[in-house]
Amino acid sequence: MEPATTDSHADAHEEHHEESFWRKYVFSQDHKMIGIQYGLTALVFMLLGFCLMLLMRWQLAYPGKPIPAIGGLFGADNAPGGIMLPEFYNQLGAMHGTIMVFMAVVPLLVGAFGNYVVPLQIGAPDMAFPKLNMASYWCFLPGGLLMASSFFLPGGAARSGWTSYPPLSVLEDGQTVWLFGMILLITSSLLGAVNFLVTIIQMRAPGLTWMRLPFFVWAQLVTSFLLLLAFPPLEAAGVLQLFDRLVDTSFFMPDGLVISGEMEDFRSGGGSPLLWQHLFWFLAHPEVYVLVLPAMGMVGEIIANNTRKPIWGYKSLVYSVVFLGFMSFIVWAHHMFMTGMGTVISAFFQTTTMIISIPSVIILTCLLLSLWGGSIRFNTPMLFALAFLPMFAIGGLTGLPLGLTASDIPLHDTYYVIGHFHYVVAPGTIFAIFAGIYYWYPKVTGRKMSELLGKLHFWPSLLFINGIFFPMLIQGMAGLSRRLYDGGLTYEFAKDVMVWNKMMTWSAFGLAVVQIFFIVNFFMSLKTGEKVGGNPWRATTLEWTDAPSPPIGHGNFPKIPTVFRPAYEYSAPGSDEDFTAQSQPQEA
Amino acid sequence: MSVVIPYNVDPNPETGLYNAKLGVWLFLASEVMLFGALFSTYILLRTAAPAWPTGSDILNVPVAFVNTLVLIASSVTMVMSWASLKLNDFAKYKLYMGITCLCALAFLGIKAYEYGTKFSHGDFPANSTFLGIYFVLTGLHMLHVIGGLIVNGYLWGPGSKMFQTEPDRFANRIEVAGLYWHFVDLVWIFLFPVLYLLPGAGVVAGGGH
Amino acid sequence: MSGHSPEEIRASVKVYMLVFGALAVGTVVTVLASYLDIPIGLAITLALLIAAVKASLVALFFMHLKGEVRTIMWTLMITALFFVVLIAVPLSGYADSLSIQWSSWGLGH
Amino acid sequence: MKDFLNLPPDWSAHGAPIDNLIALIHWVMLILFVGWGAYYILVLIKFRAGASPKADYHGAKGTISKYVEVAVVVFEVAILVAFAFPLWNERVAELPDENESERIRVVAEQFAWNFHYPGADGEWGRTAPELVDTAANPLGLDRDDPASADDIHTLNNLYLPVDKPIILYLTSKDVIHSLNLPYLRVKQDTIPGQTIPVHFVAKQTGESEVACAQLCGLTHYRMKGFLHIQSQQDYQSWHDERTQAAAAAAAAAGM
Ligand code: HEA
Ligand code: HEA
Ligand code: CUA
Ligand SMILES: [Cu+2]
Repeated sequence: MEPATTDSHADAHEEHHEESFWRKYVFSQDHKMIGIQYGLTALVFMLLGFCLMLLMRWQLAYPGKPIPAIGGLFGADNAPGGIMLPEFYNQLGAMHGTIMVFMAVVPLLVGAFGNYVVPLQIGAPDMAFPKLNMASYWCFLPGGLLMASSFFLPGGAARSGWTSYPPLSVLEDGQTVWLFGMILLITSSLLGAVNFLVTIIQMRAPGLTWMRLPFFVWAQLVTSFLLLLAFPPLEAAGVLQLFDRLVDTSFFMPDGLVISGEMEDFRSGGGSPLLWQHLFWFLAHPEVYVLVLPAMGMVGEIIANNTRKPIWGYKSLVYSVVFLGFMSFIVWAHHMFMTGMGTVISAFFQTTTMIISIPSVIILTCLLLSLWGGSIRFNTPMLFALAFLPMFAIGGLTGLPLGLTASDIPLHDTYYVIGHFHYVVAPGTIFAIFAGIYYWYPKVTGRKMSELLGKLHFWPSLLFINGIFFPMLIQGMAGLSRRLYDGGLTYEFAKDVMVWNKMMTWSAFGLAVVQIFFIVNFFMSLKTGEKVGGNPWRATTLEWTDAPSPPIGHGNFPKIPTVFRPAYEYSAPGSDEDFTAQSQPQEA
Repeated sequence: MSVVIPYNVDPNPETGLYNAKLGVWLFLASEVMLFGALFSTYILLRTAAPAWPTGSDILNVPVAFVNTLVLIASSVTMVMSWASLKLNDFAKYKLYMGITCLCALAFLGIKAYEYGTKFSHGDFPANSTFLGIYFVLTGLHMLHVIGGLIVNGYLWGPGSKMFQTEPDRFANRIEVAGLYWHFVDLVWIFLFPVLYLLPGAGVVAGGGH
Repeated sequence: MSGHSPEEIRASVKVYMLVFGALAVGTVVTVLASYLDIPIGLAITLALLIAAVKASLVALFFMHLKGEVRTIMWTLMITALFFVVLIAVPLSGYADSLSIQWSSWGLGH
Repeated sequence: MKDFLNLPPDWSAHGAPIDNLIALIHWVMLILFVGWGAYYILVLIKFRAGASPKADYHGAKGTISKYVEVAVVVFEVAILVAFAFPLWNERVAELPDENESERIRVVAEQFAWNFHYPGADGEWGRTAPELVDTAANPLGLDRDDPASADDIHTLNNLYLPVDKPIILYLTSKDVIHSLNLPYLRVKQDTIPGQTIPVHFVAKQTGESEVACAQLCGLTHYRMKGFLHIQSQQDYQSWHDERTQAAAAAAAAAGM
């Protein structure tokens, strides 16, 4: 595509032969192409997770009413006459959670942004193991497709919640496919984690010392560590659950089970349902920090860039992220407070849960203080990044009452929990992802996305998303349980908070509508977006200053840069420009 | 076009490691957690059970004893094959690596025999949590042996051509494959006593079903 | 690490042989020890102890962990820590719940 | 101070401290959020590019943030030690005297609640999984055990006396459920293979609901029971009546 000089024409021609379409776009080993593959695939999965949610929200607001317009499409097994059946609702819930966490957000944060940006930010020509990188995508894609296809397989999709607690999950349909899908997704993440760690530890450009790393790279480093050590136990647990399902072992099945009046006497019994919960949450708690650390990293990048000043307290940020990563391995049982936990273990986990909130407070404080003294540009990426702060604060703060056993009694398994974590993952992480897409779009395509459409996307999204999730906190406080097919209609005790459901659902539809601005913007800007130079945001980090936008093919940098400065030298005293590239030599 | 990845062959002066070596150690760390979860399962199931069988009452200790020696031997020949390469003795390398692969095959053969007798006696994973965890642990370990055998077989056969062109890189590959192989051995060193030798407790009810 | 001189390699070959011997002996000893008529706690400790020694030999000498670089040592130490946590917590959770009976049936006195 | 939370009515003796804890945390959350929020809005206005064309390389000085962080730490330590630990200890470690309490087995199943009262003898009859019959004997009660003669079984209706310590022994026949008594601030998973005690005192009579709080399958959403908290006299007469009826039925079956 790039006009080649006559001199290199022969070269280019040869390359062209070597890099067939398949090698270049499908089985690519270039981290940038793999990043794009991850990004597009995960966005499609996110759209799917989003659509499943819309169906659920319809049912919650109008229980028993036929789904309008498209209700007939789901077949008599799922929605006869367009009216959703409980088994279908449970499938939607389990798959919405699974898809959003494992097939949309993690692949976006790590697979897409991590892959594309990290090697560029550290001045590396590619990831350390390009083939492994390709393999990791090619585990992710079949894993994801398998999961998504489970709706169409006999038996349907998994329906025991994304948490898949046995004995239920061992008994219900759809779970086998879920387990195989998870094993593929986990393998993909493990391969990716090894790759990221080696790349970041080994391949930083000369002069790029640890304390000069962009904060985003630190976040990815810690994230990879979490994936590396937390995922294997879930893989093991998945294998055990497969055994329980397929060959009737009893790892999670206790003695004396009587299912619908029938004794399970073909099993030996003797297993422990709680064992699954330990192994699951040993992954899933670190996983929730996987969902937020890279998001914090992106927000940090964008805030530094758009305040035109260094991030405040870079070192505390780095130490906090590392500490957060470490602590996230020892808080998992706070999801199990209501399983009959004794005083000693619960005291331990309450304490660690309170401790882990401290680094989050420090990170948020640093990001907030970074705003002070800035010269703040309110472009679209910055708006999303700024919104992340108070939204994450609501999500994080609502984690505190859940983290104490006593106050968790009324709140556990209510919509308060749903509200808590959606505030961190949706207007938190998803907003950070949007910020990242708007910010790095010019890097990938050489064009900016439209600011007007961006703002039309941002403001209503912010409004609607709060319209969905804030009422959840109110409903949960009144005791409304989660995972209810009829939204709680059966019960009297939470009657008066049910009125919110319609408003929440219409907010969700509103949210869907305004995503159209994003989708249009995303595709249209490929053609019509304003063409920009290498460094449209006037940023300091290597991906902008030392590589063209879009970057040259495989290899990234015309010449591997050398780094002389910290990551965020904005408005440095004595400099004429309001930014100084990391690779700009210090004057003698 | 190919990109030159730094520290693919020579160690990074800062860390003292080449990429693949760090990579395989990280991978092994994740493997530790994988088997750790299964050991955790073993311990919890055993603690919670009113009775637990003595391994040797159910499993064949002499056969597993031989298998342990086979695997240990393969570990030694693996490290010897690496040492031979470092001494530039390609013939010896071929010999030792060949023995390593044969040992792996022998291990798998013996294991298959063990499984076969178990199944023909009607001892299936569903019969007890002991047999369940036995089959999961040894089965997963067996998959690791098979994986190692494939890699080592490749490095013994077609892969060894690299020694002519890039001897250092090839020696690295052997070192990395060796790290993995020793880990597989190391896991077995725990599996053997834990599954086959540890004394049980209480009276195990019934003859299986 | 990979820059071993031939002399060093030859010296370590001797070590490998010694380790091989030790591992073989260790295997025999574990099996023999399992026939000892000792209390169960002691028997388990002994078997795991021998396994730990054997495993350390493999790790230290075959895997060259002896004198390995800091990055790897740290990684392994953190992994070991989480390994212990992963085993200890489910177990102590089990021990901590004193008022719980481990059966669904037959609460009758 | 806690009305703004709109928690469900509290009919239990132990609920007030829990509600107060929730209220306390929410007040602190609110203060933090409003404080930081005010700062946030102020900063966005004050340092917008239009008003502040040149950024200050050094940025914020001063140590207020340190104090806030330390204050958060102190608050969390205090709340753990002063409230969280003792409250939970009281919940799980201080079971009331069995002889002075009303003791009831709760056996959850897909999708119903079985309540098993020991009857006049204060002892449950033996139960066993192989005896379970969905319609005739959902508890799997051994009719040959003399202790079972006067046992009361109710389906989806939990009768409790007011002002008396109550111990529920929770278990499940099949999957994990969770006993949720919102008005009594009780929530506890029922786990097959385990029997977990929960204790409380109801301090007010009334009718309310028993909910299942853990996804347990298709009709999880309808796994509802009814809670009847009665005066001690009413409860006693209900109990006597049911005991006699049970004993009579057992005698009739024995003939
Ligand atoms: C990204 C995801 C994410 C993050 C970051 C968190 C963060 C936290 N979570 Fe959350 N959590 C989930 C995702 C997440 N969680 C999910 C998915 C579930 C449910 C799973 C399921 O059951 O399906 C869950 C459930 C969950 C539970 C179990 C509840 C139950 O089932 O009963 C608990 C209990 O302790 C908990 C606690 C916490 C705590 C203490 C934090 C802390 O780390 C939070 C610390 C942060 C703060 C304290 C904010 C600090 C900021 C400020 C003070 C600044 C204010 C600034 C402004 C106003 C601008 N979470
Ligand atoms: C990362 C995780 C994540 C994310 C992002 C979301 C996002 C959302 N979730 Fe979900 N949710 C979960 C994880 C997540 N959720 C989990 C784990 C559960 C528990 C499941 C269980 O019970 O087991 C759950 C459960 C859950 C429930 C409760 C169901 C129940 O208990 O019965 C509800 C109810 O309203 C809900 C709603 C929403 C809404 C309105 C959003 C919205 O905020 C969505 C916002 C998203 C966007 C704004 C994205 C828009 C982008 C696109 C559409 C892409 C564009 C595409 C291209 C360019 C191609 N979620
Ligand atoms: Cu029973 Cu939900
Ligand atoms: Cu958590």
